[in-house]
Amino acid sequence: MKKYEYTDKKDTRSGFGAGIAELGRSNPNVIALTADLAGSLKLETFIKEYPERFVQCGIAEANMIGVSAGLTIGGKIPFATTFANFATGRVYDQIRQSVAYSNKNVKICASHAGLTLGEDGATHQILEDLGMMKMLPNMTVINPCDYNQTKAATIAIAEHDGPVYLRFGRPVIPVFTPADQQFEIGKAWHVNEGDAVSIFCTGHLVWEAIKAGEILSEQGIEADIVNIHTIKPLDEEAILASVRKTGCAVSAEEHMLNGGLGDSVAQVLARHFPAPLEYVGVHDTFGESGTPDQLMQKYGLTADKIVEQVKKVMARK
Amino acid sequence: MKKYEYTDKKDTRSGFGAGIAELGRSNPNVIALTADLAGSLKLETFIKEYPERFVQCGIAEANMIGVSAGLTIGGKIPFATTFANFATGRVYDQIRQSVAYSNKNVKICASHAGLTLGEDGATHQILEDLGMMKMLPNMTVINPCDYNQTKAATIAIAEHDGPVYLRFGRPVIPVFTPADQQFEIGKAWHVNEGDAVSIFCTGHLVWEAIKAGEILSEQGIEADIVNIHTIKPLDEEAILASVRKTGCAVSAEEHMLNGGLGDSVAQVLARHFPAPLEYVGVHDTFGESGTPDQLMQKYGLTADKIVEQVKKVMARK
Amino acid sequence: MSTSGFHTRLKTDADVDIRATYMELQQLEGIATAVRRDILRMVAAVNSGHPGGSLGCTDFMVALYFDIMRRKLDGDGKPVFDMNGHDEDLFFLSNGHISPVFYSVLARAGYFPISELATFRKLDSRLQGHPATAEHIPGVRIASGSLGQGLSVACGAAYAKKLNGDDKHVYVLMGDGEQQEGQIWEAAQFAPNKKLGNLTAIIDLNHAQIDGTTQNVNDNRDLAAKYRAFGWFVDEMEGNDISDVIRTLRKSQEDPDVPTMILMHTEMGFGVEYMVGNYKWHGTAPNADQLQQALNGLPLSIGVTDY
Amino acid sequence: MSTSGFHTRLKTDADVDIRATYMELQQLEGIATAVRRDILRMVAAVNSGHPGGSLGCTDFMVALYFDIMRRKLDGDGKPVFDMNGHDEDLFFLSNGHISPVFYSVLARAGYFPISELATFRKLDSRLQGHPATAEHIPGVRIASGSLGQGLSVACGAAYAKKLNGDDKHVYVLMGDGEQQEGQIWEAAQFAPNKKLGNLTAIIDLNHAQIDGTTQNVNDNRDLAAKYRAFGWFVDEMEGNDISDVIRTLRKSQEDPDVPTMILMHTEMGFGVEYMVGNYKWHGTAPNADQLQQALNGLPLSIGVTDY
Ligand SMILES: Cc1ncc(C[n+]2csc(CCOP(=O)(O)OP(=O)(O)O)c2C)c(N)n1
Ligand SMILES: Cc1ncc(C[n+]2csc(CCOP(=O)(O)OP(=O)(O)O)c2C)c(N)n1
Ligand SMILES: [Mg+2]
Ligand SMILES: [Mg+2]
Repeated sequence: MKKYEYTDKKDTRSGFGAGIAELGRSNPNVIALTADLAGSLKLETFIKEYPERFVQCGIAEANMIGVSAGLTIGGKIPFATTFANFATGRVYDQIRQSVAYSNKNVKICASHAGLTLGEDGATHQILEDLGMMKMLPNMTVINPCDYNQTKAATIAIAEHDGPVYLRFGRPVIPVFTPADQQFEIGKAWHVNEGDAVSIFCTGHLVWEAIKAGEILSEQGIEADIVNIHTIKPLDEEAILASVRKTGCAVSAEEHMLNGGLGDSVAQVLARHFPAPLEYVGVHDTFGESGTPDQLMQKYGLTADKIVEQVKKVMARK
Repeated sequence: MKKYEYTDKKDTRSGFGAGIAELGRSNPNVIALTADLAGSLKLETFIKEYPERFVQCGIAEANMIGVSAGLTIGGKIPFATTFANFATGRVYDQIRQSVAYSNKNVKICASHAGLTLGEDGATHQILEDLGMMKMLPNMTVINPCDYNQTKAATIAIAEHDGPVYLRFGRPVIPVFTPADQQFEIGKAWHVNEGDAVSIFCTGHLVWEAIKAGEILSEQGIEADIVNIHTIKPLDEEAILASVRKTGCAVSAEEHMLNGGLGDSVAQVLARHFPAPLEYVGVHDTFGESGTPDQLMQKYGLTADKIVEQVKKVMARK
Repeated sequence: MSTSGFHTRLKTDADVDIRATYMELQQLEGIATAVRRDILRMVAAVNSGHPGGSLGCTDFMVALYFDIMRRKLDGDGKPVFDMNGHDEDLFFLSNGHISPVFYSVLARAGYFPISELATFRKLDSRLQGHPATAEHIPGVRIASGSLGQGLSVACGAAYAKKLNGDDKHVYVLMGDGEQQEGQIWEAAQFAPNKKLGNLTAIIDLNHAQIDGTTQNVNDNRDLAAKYRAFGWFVDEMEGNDISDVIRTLRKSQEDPDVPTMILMHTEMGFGVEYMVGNYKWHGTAPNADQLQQALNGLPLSIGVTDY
Repeated sequence: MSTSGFHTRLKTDADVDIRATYMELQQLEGIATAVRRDILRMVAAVNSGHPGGSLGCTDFMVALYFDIMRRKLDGDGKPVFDMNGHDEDLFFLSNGHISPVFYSVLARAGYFPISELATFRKLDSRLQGHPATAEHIPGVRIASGSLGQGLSVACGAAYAKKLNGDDKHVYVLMGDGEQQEGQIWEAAQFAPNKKLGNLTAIIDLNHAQIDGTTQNVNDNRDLAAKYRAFGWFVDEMEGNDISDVIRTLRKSQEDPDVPTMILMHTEMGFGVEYMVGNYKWHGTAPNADQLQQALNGLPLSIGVTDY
């Protein structure tokens, strides 16, 4: 197993904040919008440096999406930010018509995705956002795995012409990808070479997958670990190449099983190379209050659970 | 191939209208709500007979969902009706919190689903509603195939305690299921016994699957045709039993590939019995204006397309 | 960015003498009649679409595109369309179901061939049932059809103009039933708070929606009082009187930082006797006989032809 | 359906002499202090949650549950909870983030053990970060947390009461920042149109939301004028004065077919000197020192204990 280390722990949303601050400096068309969550979205630096390019929309997410669509018509690149639930489920139809179908250059940037927002509980813990956004034609869907990848993705999507959904989170987690990385939309990152099993992981679960890979490696099982940071367009080639080699796979994500990365992988396999797949994700249940760690444990979003599923799926080869 | 005939052609939404009219008579707690689409939802009879149990909400779908949730607290069984897009994407967060998470006895009844609403075009042609609704814990998701099945489903969901999404459509299509059927939520209907290939079909595609089955049967290919009218809870046993017998499957639905019935089948297969699967559905594109028939042709939602996919998937066995 | 070839427009605080456009008024009315004929023939041809609101908004749309808006034109007076619309007035149709009048006016203003109106709502057409950008039809900048979204989009476009130092104006048309959508009121709060004085919104106050009169379905009550409470400058006009539309739209708002909401009194189906004021014509196409009867009542002016 | 054991409530058109409850007022204030202590200790214990709005709404919530609402009680005066709430007054919390005050008041009104407050926001608790029915906590009838939905739910419950011939009342509390959500204005249109005179909505007018003052973030302007234009009877009260809350809520509305909207003037963080009026305390928990300082300023009355 390739060695991954971290010196620092940071929240991915701060990677977004750093990225958009940099974009503020480099791209005068970038506009940041929020719906009464500027602090939670780490927009402070951007706002301080470019107050005239910050649009505070108040608690009115639907309007924020429409305003964003309208801003593109004046050549702007709006980054519409709020919590992931209010950035997707609250405004799906608005995104669908005014952004995706109209193919507007809006970047929907969503923090506090998944269980790991913690104590606020289920009303805020959206586990369906990736599923929703990946159903939209024209939409690019990205779920980065640490601070550096999030920052790089933030900068990359400003260059991409078209609607993007970028999802990140609240807890501090290890920073293990390079600070100077280029982010290539749609190109999976090969975390580790192996031939025993494929592990397709995204977001906060990538670090768990790495830890799982280490545990497995010690047991003589070398996992092929692939970080699917771009849920859509999906790097089908990377998925197929890996499973053709390993013959079985585990998906790992902080998302509902239905509609998540696992289902995207299942579709590719069913259509091209049927193989056993086990899921790590949330099984058709709402979340609840608790600390991020407690919730990841309780809902089985851990390295140990990935290891367990690897054993299970390898037995099915 | 078992013989199916039809004498009549009707729209499934009229099956809903007939069902809710019957419920009006049999269940005094049933309330019908709409958002300025009483006629399109075929509520005329209900309204005429029980005007005091009809709540016209105007063009305010989010409020309609909240009002419905509130009505359950007074012991009512609200049937909230509108077009499928405005019944799901427009109000996802409201359904999520006030209905699904709160586990309220609300029936969300949605017409004009899919491409077959025809000329209105993509803004109205939701192909993501099943995907959205099946991600919600506590939600039952049903997509009946003809007038009679829709009517029976409408009556059945009033007896089920909990949130339901019932999806139907606008075009007139063959009526081929019995008028006196009982509708059992979650229990797939075995349309035809066969061992060459499984065809899992839902909604408007069931009749197409039957026609495909006839074409195939003439060529000596006997398809196992299973109508998955209940997308959630999914009849996993029926799916597995069929594919264990046939070794390959085709899914057929008026829905986006991502998030639809096909993905539900792919998940079951990947987790329990990997096998080749081909999809009939819409491939990551919005719809457009046209007649229902033209659109079904153009987007490949036809018996011929099912036959083509059967050939393809059988070659992969 | 070329700034040549604008359709000029008088903009003044003083009351405008409408007689100055008297001759033009007749021409505008001729165009309006042609547009009404287009609408009727378009929806009849596919037995689908929304004639009622389209006919009611015809005079407004003609006045807007042929008199009010400062649009980019090439040397031959043909409109030049680019998505950004820098340095020209913009229009958004929020109540997308009245696409027939939008398409007809765009075609007659030269954005695309008038003959293309014959493809309305047909397979592979650029003229989708509800306006869409996916088919790259010139003149359309956003999809609409799902109600309640257009005012927000117009706010965004107006905001961008202010950021860009672009002094042109943004117009948006909405339905009165559409006022029941919550998103409208989010935008209603946004526009005055962001001082979008370069935004004029118009409500098609025809008192009709799908299931009946607006009063019966979900009474809008006093929309003027509502918008005033939200911080708008509120005006009214007779939407089926071209000269009143022009007079009203030419007036500048009183405060350059305050957006304007105009309650436009119209009749659903205006111009077709058997349709006037009847909500049943919201989304029903006339049959062949009804079409003929309607066209008979709408004779073309000399020099104006059907598509 | 048992109708025994209602907490009685005076309801009259005449101005109510508040002195009649003078002794009770002291008791209510004692409870309010205990509730404030609960709130502070609950959020401090998990270093998360929303003290500011909770403290500001404490007096209102105490008045509502201990004086105003006709709630179902058993022979021992203990509340009986069933989801339907037939024949009793109902309360909905739309701004679910102020769950601490809701939970504390429910516990102190006897819906569940006061000791359970110690589980707030912890794993496996019935006291979720935002109110939820999934854990079957008595007193909670709907989940909230995603803003803007509670007024609609309250409308539905009030509508059901009318259908059921149930003459009891429905109350709902909302935030002032929450007024920016479009769904609120959909419900604002619905309630008067459906003549929901059995509905009283209260806005926590503390002029604060997450990113700053409501005026700076997205000015609500004149909410009274807005709701009047939407058809409501609008009243005001001092939310941090229990007697004014009781006096205002006891007044019947003028027209039995018209819903009532009460603008409740409060201060965010009321009762804790260093928090008062500061939006920064919307969702920040006090640290140990701050907690102690706050508790020192809120001495318990004799006979009232902490959880
Ligand atoms: C969000 C949404 N809900 C419902 C509809 C269905 N619908 C189309 S037009 C219409 C009535 C609109 O009324 P109004 O705005 O007054 O337009 P008019 O009938 O006067 O043309 C409705 C309910 C829709 N298009 N979008
Ligand atoms: C739909 C939605 N958008 C955003 C949020 C995040 N949020 C929680 S509380 C809050 C501010 C609420 O302001 P207000 O209603 O004035 O409550 P107060 O701060 O006064 O307690 C926001 C934006 C949310 N919970 N729901
Ligand atoms: Mg109207
Ligand atoms: Mg507030």
